[in-house]
Parts: sequence; C-alpha cells; structure tokens
Amino acid sequence: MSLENFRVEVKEFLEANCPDSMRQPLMEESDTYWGGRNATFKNADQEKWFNAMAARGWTTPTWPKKYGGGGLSKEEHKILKEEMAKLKCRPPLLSFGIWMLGPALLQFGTEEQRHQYLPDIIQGKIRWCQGYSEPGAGSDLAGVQTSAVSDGDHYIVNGQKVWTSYADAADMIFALVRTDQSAKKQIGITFLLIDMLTPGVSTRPIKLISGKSPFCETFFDNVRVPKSNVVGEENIGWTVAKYLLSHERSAISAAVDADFMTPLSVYAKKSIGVGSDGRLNDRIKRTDIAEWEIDGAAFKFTLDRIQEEAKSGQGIGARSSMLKYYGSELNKRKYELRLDCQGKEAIAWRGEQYNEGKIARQLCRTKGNSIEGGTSEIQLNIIAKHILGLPSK
Amino acid sequence: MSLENFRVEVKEFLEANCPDSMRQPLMEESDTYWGGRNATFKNADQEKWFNAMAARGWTTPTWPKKYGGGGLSKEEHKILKEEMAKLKCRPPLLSFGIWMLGPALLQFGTEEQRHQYLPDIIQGKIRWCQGYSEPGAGSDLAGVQTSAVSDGDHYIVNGQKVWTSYADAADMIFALVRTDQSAKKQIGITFLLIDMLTPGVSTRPIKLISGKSPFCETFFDNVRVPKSNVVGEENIGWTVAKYLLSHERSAISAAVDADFMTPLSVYAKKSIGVGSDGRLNDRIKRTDIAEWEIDGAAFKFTLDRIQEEAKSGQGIGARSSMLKYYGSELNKRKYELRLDCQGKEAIAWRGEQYNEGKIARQLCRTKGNSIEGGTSEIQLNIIAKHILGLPSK
Amino acid sequence: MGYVLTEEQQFLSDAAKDLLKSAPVSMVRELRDDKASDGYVPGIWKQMVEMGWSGIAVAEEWGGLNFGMRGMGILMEASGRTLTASPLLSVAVAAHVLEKYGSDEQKSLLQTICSEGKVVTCAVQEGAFYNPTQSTTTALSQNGQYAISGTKDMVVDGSIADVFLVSANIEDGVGIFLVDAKSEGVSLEQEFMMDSRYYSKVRLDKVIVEANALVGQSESGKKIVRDITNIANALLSAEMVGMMSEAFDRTMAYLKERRQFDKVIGSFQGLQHRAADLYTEIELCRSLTIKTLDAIDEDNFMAPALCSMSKVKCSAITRLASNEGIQMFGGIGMTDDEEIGFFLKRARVAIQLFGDRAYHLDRYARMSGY
Amino acid sequence: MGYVLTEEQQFLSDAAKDLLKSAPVSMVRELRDDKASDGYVPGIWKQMVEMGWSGIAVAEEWGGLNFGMRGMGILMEASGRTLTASPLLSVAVAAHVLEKYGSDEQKSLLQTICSEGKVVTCAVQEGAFYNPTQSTTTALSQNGQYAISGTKDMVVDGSIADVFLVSANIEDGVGIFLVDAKSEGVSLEQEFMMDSRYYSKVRLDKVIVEANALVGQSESGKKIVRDITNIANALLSAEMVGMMSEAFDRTMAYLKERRQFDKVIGSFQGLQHRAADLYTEIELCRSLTIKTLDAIDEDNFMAPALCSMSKVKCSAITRLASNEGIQMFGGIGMTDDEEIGFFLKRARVAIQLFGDRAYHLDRYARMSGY
Repeated sequence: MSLENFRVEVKEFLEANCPDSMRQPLMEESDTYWGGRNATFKNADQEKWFNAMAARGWTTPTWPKKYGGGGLSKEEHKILKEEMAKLKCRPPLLSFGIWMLGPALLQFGTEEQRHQYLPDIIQGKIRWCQGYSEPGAGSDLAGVQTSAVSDGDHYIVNGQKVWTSYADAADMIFALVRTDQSAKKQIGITFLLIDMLTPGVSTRPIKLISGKSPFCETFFDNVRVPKSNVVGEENIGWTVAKYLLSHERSAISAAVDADFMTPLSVYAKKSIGVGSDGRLNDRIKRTDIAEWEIDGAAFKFTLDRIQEEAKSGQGIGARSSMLKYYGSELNKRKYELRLDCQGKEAIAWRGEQYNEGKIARQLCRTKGNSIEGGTSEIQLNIIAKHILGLPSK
Repeated sequence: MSLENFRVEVKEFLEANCPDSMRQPLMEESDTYWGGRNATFKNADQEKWFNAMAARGWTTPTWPKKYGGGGLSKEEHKILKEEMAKLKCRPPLLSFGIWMLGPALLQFGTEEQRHQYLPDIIQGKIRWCQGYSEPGAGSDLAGVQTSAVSDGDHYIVNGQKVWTSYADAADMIFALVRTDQSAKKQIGITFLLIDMLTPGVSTRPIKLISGKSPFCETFFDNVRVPKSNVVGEENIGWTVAKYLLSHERSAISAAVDADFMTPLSVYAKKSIGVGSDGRLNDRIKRTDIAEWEIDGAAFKFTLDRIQEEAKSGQGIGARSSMLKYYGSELNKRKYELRLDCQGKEAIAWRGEQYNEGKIARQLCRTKGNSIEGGTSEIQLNIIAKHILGLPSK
Repeated sequence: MGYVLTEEQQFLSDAAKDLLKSAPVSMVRELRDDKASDGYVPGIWKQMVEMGWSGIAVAEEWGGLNFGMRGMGILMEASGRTLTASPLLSVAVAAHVLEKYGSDEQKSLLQTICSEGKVVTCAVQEGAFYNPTQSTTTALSQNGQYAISGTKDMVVDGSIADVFLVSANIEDGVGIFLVDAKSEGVSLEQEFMMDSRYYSKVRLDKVIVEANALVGQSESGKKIVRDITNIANALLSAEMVGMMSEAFDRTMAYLKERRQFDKVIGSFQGLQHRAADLYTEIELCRSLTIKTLDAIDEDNFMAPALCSMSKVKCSAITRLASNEGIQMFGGIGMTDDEEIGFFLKRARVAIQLFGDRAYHLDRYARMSGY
Repeated sequence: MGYVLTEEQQFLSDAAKDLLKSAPVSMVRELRDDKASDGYVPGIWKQMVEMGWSGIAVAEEWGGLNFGMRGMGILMEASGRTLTASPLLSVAVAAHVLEKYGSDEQKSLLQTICSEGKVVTCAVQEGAFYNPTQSTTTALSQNGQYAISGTKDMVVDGSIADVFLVSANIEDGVGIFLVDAKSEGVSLEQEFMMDSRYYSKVRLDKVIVEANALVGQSESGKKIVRDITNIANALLSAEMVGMMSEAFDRTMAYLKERRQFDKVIGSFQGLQHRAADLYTEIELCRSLTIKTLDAIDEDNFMAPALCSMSKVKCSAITRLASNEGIQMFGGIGMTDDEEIGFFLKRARVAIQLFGDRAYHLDRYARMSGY
C-alpha cells in the first residue's frame, strides 16, 4: 500500500473509531487507561477506542506483527501519529510495558519471553511497573541490594524497591536484583520479571510533599521467582537497565515539553493586570516572566533542533541529559513564578475555590523533576563527561 | 599617660603636622608614597607628613619601639586611627613591608633580622615586593618551582615569579623558593629575602586586559643569596607563607570594602533619569540596581558583624574566605551594572572625554578580583572544608 | 545595640530554643493531618505568655520585658527553626502600634497583651497581594461612632484573635480601628495555606465601633500602616533567618552522612561550592536582619528601607535554601516523611505575607529615590 | 528552512572559516596597538566582496547570492569566532532596507553594494543608549530638497562608510535618508571602544539631500527603523553565538590541559557543572538564533519578537561565557597576552549595540502584550 493510501485509510479508521470524547485533552487521572488484570473502563467511549486500536495492534504501532504489534514502518508510524494529532486522539493505552519493558524484551528477551509477554502488553491485559531504585541508593542505581539467591530453578528474592510508580495497581514488575554479592557493583545485577501476586510481594504508597502520588514502596519477602523470568542473562542486568534508562530519560523530557508554551504572562495579566502603557502593573515580575518565556522558547526550539538533527543522523545521545536538565530547571522556575504572579491563590493548599491547592502542590511536585530519572547533578556529570570530554581525574 | 591625654596629644600632633593637602582622598597613583631607595616625594607636603609620622614610628604604630615602631597599645592605636579618620589624613606610607614582611619577621624572624630590616621598613628606606606565584602554579601556591640550591653559605636561585606587584620599583623581594626538590609539595619550601640589585635578578611589567598594571614578572638567573636571608628555617617556608596569606586575604576584602557603599543608583539616575513617578526610567535595570545595593549593604553589615565578633573573641578564621569570595563577586557585578547604567560612556576605551576608558578598564580589572589572592573556587573550598566541615573524600 | 548577643539576649535565645522543643517540626505534620486542630500546638502560646514573650518588645512601663525588636527577632528566629505557629508576630506588631500610637485607654489593651496574651492582629490586606494602600474598606462616621464595611484577606492568627486592627478609609484619610472579634457583623472564613496554617478572610458588614476605637489621629493612619509593614517584615525576616539556617544545617548534616557512589555526597565539589555559597548568603541575611531590628529599636531613619531590604534578601535566600535542601536530600526529600519539605512550604507563605520580593524591592528603590 | 545546515550552507560556513583564518583573534591586539590602523584587517572586506558576501542575503535579481539572513548569520557566527571587524553587519542591514523599501533608482545602490562592496551603514542612535524613537535629528523640506541636522552616535563602520542611512524627523513622521558621507555638512568623530573598534559620532549640519534620498514613503520611516532594529539584532545574536562558542571551546581546551593540585582542572566537579550548564545555555542560544534568522527569511509574524528574544538571551550568555572564560583561565586570563579577554571586550560592546538586554526585554514583553 502506498503511503498516500495508508494515510487515507488511517484517517477513515480514526474518524470511524475514535469517539468525540476521546478527542479531548486528558483532564484527570481517570481519563487515562492503563490496562491490567483488574482494569475497568471509565466509560463506553474509552473502551470502544481502546478495543479498536488494540485490534490492529496500534497500541504499539511499530512492534512486529508476529507478537501482535502494528508492524508499521517508520514512515507509516509517522503518518499515524500525524493523523492522530490532527484529531487530537487520546492515547488508547498508557503502559510501562509499552514504553520500557517491551523495548527491552525486543532487544534482550528470548523468543519465548516475547511471545509470552508482548501480546498481553499490546492488548493491555497485564500492567507492568518498574523496580529499579532502592532506599538509600538514590542516584547510584547500580547500588542494588535486593538479593536473588539461587534455589534450584528459582530465585529467592528479598529486599525493597522505592519509586515504583503504580506498583499498587500493577500485575507484574520488572526489577533489578543482585545475583552475585561478591562482584563489583555494576556486575552481578540481574533483570528479573516478578508477578506481583507471588506470595511475599507487598506494596505501600508513598506520600510526597505535594500530597498523594502514584509512587509506591515494594517489598519482597522470600519471594520465589522462576529463573526463566530473567531477561538477558544472569549478572548482566545492568546492560538491560542502562538501555531502558535512556528510554526513560527521553520520555521525561518529552513529557515536560507539553506544558511549556503556556504563556506564563497569561496568569500574570489576569492576577496583576496591565496598565495604560500596555505593561504589566508589576514591573519587577514582568522582567522575570519575560526572561522565563524567552528561556522557555529557546528550550522549545532546542528540542525541535535536536529532533531534527537526530533525524538527519546526528543522534541525540548524551544531549538527552541536556534536555532533561534544562527542562526540569525551567519547570521548577515556572512554578516559582506562578506563585509570584498569583499570590494567595497559589499558596492555598485546601479549599474548592483553590482547586484543593493545585498550584502549590504542583510547585512542590516540580521539585522532584530535577531528582527523578537522574538528578540534575547526574545530568551535568554526563554532559561534562560525554559531551565536553572533561576527564574524571 | 591616660588614653584621654593621649587622644589630646594625637589631635594636636595631627593638626600641627598633617598639611591640608594630605587630608584629601588619594586621587591618583602619584598621591601615594611607597618609599624605597629611589623614592621621591611628589611635593613638600607629602614629605613633611611622612617625616613627621616616621619620626614617631607611626608609619607602624603598633610595632615595638626597639625596632623603631610606634609601640602603641591596641587602645592607643584605635585612637590614632580614629583621629586620623576624623581629619581624613592620608596614610603616610604604603608598603608591603608593613603589611606583610614585617608581621612575618615579628613572628618568625631572628632578632638580628628584625633589627636589620624593620627600621628600614618603618622609615620607608627599603621598598619590598612579594614573590609567591609562579607561571603555571596559579591557585596551587605550594607548587613552587624556583630552586635555591645550596652552595656553601649561599643559595643559587633560579626560576621565575609572576604577579610581583611593583617589582620594578622594589628594592628587595621576599620569595618562596624550593630548597628540597625531593620533598612533598608543601615541605621543602623556604622563605627567602633577596636584594633586587643582586646580579641575575630582572623584572618585566605585565600588561593586563585592563591595560597597564603594577604587576611584574621577576626572573632569577643564578642569583647568589646568603643563607642568613632565610626567614624561619630552611624547608618550613610554607608555614610563613600561609601566615602571610591570611594577612593578604583580609587586606583585600578590606580594600574592596571602601568603594562599596557608593550607591550605584547615583550613576543610573544621572544617565537614565527618573520619571514623574519617582522611579528610574529603565525599570528593568532598576531592579538589578536595587538588588545589588541590597546585597552590597548586607555585605557591608556582614563585614561590620564579623569585625565585631572578632573583637568579642570569636575570631575571623576561615570566614575571611567568605568575605573575599562575596566581596569579589559583588565588585564584578557592580561593574557589569555600571556598563548597563552608563551605556556608551562605560564601554569607551580611549579619549579624554571618557577618562581614557576608566569604567571599561575597571570592569576588566574587577575580573581579577575573584582570581588574585586565592580564586573564588579556592575560597569556596575553604568554606566547605573549614567552616561547613564537609569531607574531602 | 550590636551584632553580638548580650548576655541577656543569649539567655533569651536559649530559653526560646528550650521552650520550642515542645513544638518541633514534626508537629507541623501532626497538626495538618489532624483536621480538628486549629493549626497551633496546644498550650504553646500560654507558655510563651508566661515567659513574658507577648510583651517582649514592650517597655516595662506597660508590662513588657523591654527586649526591643532585637529580642523579638530572637524569638522569631527560634520559631523559624522549629516552624512553630504562634501569635508572636501578630501580637508584636499590634503591641508596637499600640505603644506608639495608642491612647492611654487603648494602652490598657497593651497591658492585657503583656499580662494575659490577648491576641490582637492586623487586618490590612485585601485581595491576592499585600498592598495596603489599595483598600476599599470604609469606616463611615455617624453619631460619634463608625460603621466599618469591607473584606480583609490573609489575616494572620485570625482564628484565635480577640481583637483586629482594621484599616479603613475615613473621610480625611485612613483610620486604624480596634475591632473586637466578637462584634456583630464580623464573620470569618478560614483558609488553609501550604504552610499548614489557617489564614482568615475577615468580612466586616457595617460593624459598629465607638470613636475611641480609632488608634492615633485620623492623619496617622497611613503612618501606622507603614509601621505595620515595617515591623511585620523585619520579624518575618528574622523568622526566615531561622528557617534558612535550620534547613541549611539539616542539609549539611545529610551531606555528611549520605553516601552515593561509595563516597559521602558532601565530598562532591559541585555540592560543596553551592553549599559554601549558600552559607555566605545566609550570613548576609543574618547581618542585614540584625541591623534592621537594631535600626527599629534605635528609631534610625534607615529603618523603613532596611525592613524592605531584609524582606527582599531573606525571601530570596529562604527560597534558595529550601530548594537546595530538597534537591540535596534527593528522593527522600520529596517524601512527606522527611521534614525538609515543610521548610519549603512555610517559606513560600512567609515570602508573600506583608508584601513579597517585588513589593519590597520597589518599596526600597522608591525610598532610595529611584 | 530548518536547523540543520543544507549542503550549500555548510559550504558557505566552511568558506567563511577559511577566509577568516587570515583575520584571527590575534589581529585584534595588533590593530589596537597600531595607532595608524583603522581597526580593520587590511583587504579583508575586499576578499569578502569577491566571495559575494556583501550581497549574501540579497536576491539574485539585485546581484546577491540569495542565502537569506540564515546565510548571513553563518558569516556573522564565523566572524564572532575570530572577532573579525568588517562592514558585513552594516551592509546586510542596509541592503535589507534597500531591497525591501528602496525605489528602483535606490536599488542601483543595492547592486553596487553587491558588486563592489560599497559600504552603507545606519545612523539611528542618539546619545549613550540605543533608543531610535527618541530623536532630535530633523530633515526640513525646502524646495524639493531636505536639510538634515542632528548628531548620531555609535555609528558602526562610520569611518569607512560611503553612505549613511540617517533617520530624521520630518513633517509627517520619520524619514530614512541616504546621505553621502562626503556631503557638505557631514563631520565625523571617531570613538575607540573597548572592542578595539572605532565607532563614529556623525554630525549633520544642514546637510542638503535631494527628495529622492528618502527611502520608502514618509509613513514607512518607523517601520524601517523597526526593521533595522530587528535585522541588526538578529545578526548580532549570530555573531554572539560565534563568540560564546569560541570562548567556550577555548575554555574547555584549557580545562583539559591545565593542571593544579596534581589534577587536570577540568576534572573538578565544581567547574564541570558550570561548564555543563554553560554548554546547555549556548545550545539554547544557537537554536533561538537560528529560529530567528529563519523567521526573518520566512517573513514570519513572530520575527520581530524573536529578534529581541535572541538579543536578550545571547547577551546574557555571551557575558556569562566570557566571564567564565576569564575565571577558568585564572591569572593568565587576566593578561593581555592571552586572547580570552578580547571576547569579553567585544561582548560588552555587542551587547549594547542596537539596544541592550533591558531594551529588548521590554520590547519583547510589549510585543507580547504585557
């Protein structure tokens, strides 16, 4: 089929299968569909839209057909994204399985594992979560302490993970465990798939300074896991993890992007007002806002540029660290400025008239942007080492 | 004599001996008197004033009488300073001998050395310069390469010093030389006094980005120096040097202080103008100026506080690094703001109407504030280690 | 007057730290989660009053301890370190106003503040930002009485106030009125802010007060409002010095203890330089704030400008210190279990109370003639 | 239009680097110390004209190479790396004005610019700051001629200009006039700025020009001035991207080579983090500037705002990069022997030319409706 015909077909399919209510921006948590054993749809439209996409494997448009994926070429995928963007179609399924585990299995998994797990990810039957970080490990992700001791064709897993998003709603977890206690840090780590229903697995939600969060702590107490659940090989899990981390980093900087171009000055004009000379009444905040908007635009153009350069073959590489770093800092600055611009409205924490403190809570939440997915300090280290070539000694 | 009587006497002495022209602020280089073998007075007033003070040993008010100093107590010295300040008396003599070598000799010198050198410092007969830094050593002052090889009761000195202020006008230099090549860095350094007239000593002025400067390079080519010129002992010169460095650091932050309280807004008001609402016409620069003035005032009060605390026995210690660091950065910021506030006038480099580019040259010169006397990075290291107790490993 | 604490001031500082041990940072979480609480550690105000702190800056003549604003600053700094909510700030501002402008009759209220800890608080802000010169509250003179109508925002300690100091437009200027909280026509709405404290929206609907409720003369109203702005911001600055110092100390302790990549993270130069810079900035805030409090006590002409300068500088550095705290604590700093986040939250409210950075930067520059 | 260079643009970029090898940074010192020089590397403009650069952005129709402002930006960036003085900026701005607003007759001058490198430069600033809407220069209409009087400051390349584009108040607005440098009544004073270049104070004393010296209509004067501001600042931004990049590259090379305390100083995390941050900022400047130049070429409505945005951002980062350069070079960076200081000096002048950070920040915000 020619690309032109493909575009026509896509258009028709989307028009026919994407209900109007699925062409609205995601407004709240419950608007998203994550799948899983216990998943329910918010409404019939959501279900219809998901089923239509899943039937074609278009929840994962580029994954191979043999696993149930869409099997689209790069060019076809681009067309699908463009047409979905035109209609503002919501993503039919959000999933760490799609973003993270799938790519890892396609790269490192056995054929058997791919057949076992990919179809369920594509069809939203199994919901995955990620188990990397551990208490006290922080930026030092290779400092894995959770142990997996060999016991015949099983491991006995003991330990604790933190920052496992939505662990309390997930069916399975892909986790880093230590299979060789004596080896040097990055060696002796294994990438292991664990069913959350296995006896000994428990989770507890983490409360953040911003309030409730999707993050959990996950505990493993003598959990028996079959050795066939290792992805890659025993003791080389760090290679798999690093591959996934680069995926995560790009995902985060892309997510940050979406909200960037909302002009800060809109809020300021509303709360502070504009004088007869056409200038914001608070001339000090005006300067801060203008500087932020300029930096925000420059960042946006840099995202565009790097994407364009990546297409022309220069790759993104360590420059994803630059985007992660600057994007996080910009977002933090933005919310400090919203406090400046919106006064009392922005420091309220409770009350319907203040949207239960949405702005203040978001301010608090943004502080985590420069910590999660690699701290700003780690990003700066990466830039210094891998882009600038500065020596470590 | 009671302190009250002393004050009366000082007043009368100053009134009688400090000519009116010596009660004006120092306007240019030639208004200062540095002494030395080839020194000449600018005019009769300068000579009269110097001679009157030198006769009493009041060029060094607190140095012991037996070396020709003023022999004043702390309290008496305070009175002298106060009364001189009231009349705005100029310092009768500027001298690295007074600020640096003298204190070192009083602390580490032999009785013979003190009798040999201190009277000439007090009477302005010998002008000293300092030879610490070497090309390529930078912040690493202990990286001394200039060698002093023993040859009977002499050393043969070879090497090069940089940043030797006024070396081209000095009679003698106090220098750090390496007397033990095999020892670890800080060990094997000796504090040596060298006559600039010794064969093999030569100097060359250093041109800065701001233009002419008092700094020189000083070269030693097989210079023979008697071993009796060692201050302290052979190989322990680093102890002497460290003692002097702390003197230098306080001197620099004090020097920076003098110009701080000149309100930046005065220049801005003149160049930019104030509107009918009483605010500076450029509201963006206004913010920068106000922030600088607030920081400047806070710094000034911090100088006052630390002096007061020092008096009450808490000492200054490593906090001198804090003053050096912040003072330098403030001064750099100040000149950037003067460029902003004075436009074309402040970027001119030549021309009488622009005072031969005084502002632009001062801007360039301030960039050295955070390098000389220990870089800002070194100061931050000192604060982190000695005040905050952060570990180095 | 001076930067170094006198023996008496040192004693006060020690006593404050001692008393505030019973109102530690962990109480912020407890009070927040206890929906029945009013946001105050029970009994803490009573203890403070027993120590004489409700009149700490008041002259002995009126029952105070005469420690001046410098003494009051010591209490605020200590409260900043523990993030303890108490009516200290409100009462100090009100007492200052009454001592300076009150009639003999009104000064009996001052004595009650000192002896019993009666809570008097200012109600001068209207709307989302502090800008007390823009007010639509009016006090209509009628038959030797005033009828006050208007709405005030962000009234500190409104929920426990006995009396409000309300600013209102009067025929010939601005009047500051003592309004009993129980007066007919006064209604309160409590708003819960991110520092886990309640601030009141105070509505006044034709509240009738007698003529003697007016503080000072009708022409002194604007001056009183300026004094309120000055004192409140000097004291908030002192509180912020406490907050930034405590957040910093906790961060430094963490840097020395926390290991990453087989090293104590405090050994990384990137963090060391930021810590050293922040230390320096905090020292500057401390000097500036002490100078400001002394200037108020000395009635120095620079005092009003210094109050704004302190607020500008302390706002910026409290913000920085609380942000650096979270960042250096890393993930754990983001959790509600760790206390560093409470400093961030209190900081954001303290910054806005009685005028934010932009308000005071403008105010300082105007006072400086540009 | 796009961020990645086309093959042609890459060729131009290589050619620029190649030619500018004969005008390296060391020439700045030589020209400065040679009091007889006019501040330009001899012959460099002639070579540029031979390469067609005087008409690089001009349509082929008028003898140009049609590379657009994006192409011109490539030349400016290269010139920024070598700190080479040439009339490229002046001529590009003037050519843009003539191409867009000139009469057919005036476009013959455009052709001379392209073919012979005739130097035409703008004279629009009066006083210490760039603010072209505040002008006291007047052009009085008389007998079908104009008599122009006034004084212009900071005229770039004034000393070698053949023709000035002078803004002057006319009866019904602002007029932009072509004034031959040799006209009677034109006198020049050369002022030597910290970037070691001469800028001219141009005095016009009843200079008589014919009616056809007016560019565009009388009502287009203000628009032309805005265009001059836009183009000049976009191109200065491109030059600054070159300057900051070169200063940064030199600093990084030094960090890798220089040893202190038995370590390469580039291994200190304190410096690494600052370097990484600065790298990021420079990348942002590059993207923003390319976007701006493309927007001009596309006649995008955002172009004027983007020109100011670029100037604001590039000014700040050029300043930062040149300061960090000196600081990281340490003592040697302070000496006139080391070249890093020349970047600092050119930066300070480039920042002020055609409006500084404050001017453009205000301009951007106004354009954005606040």
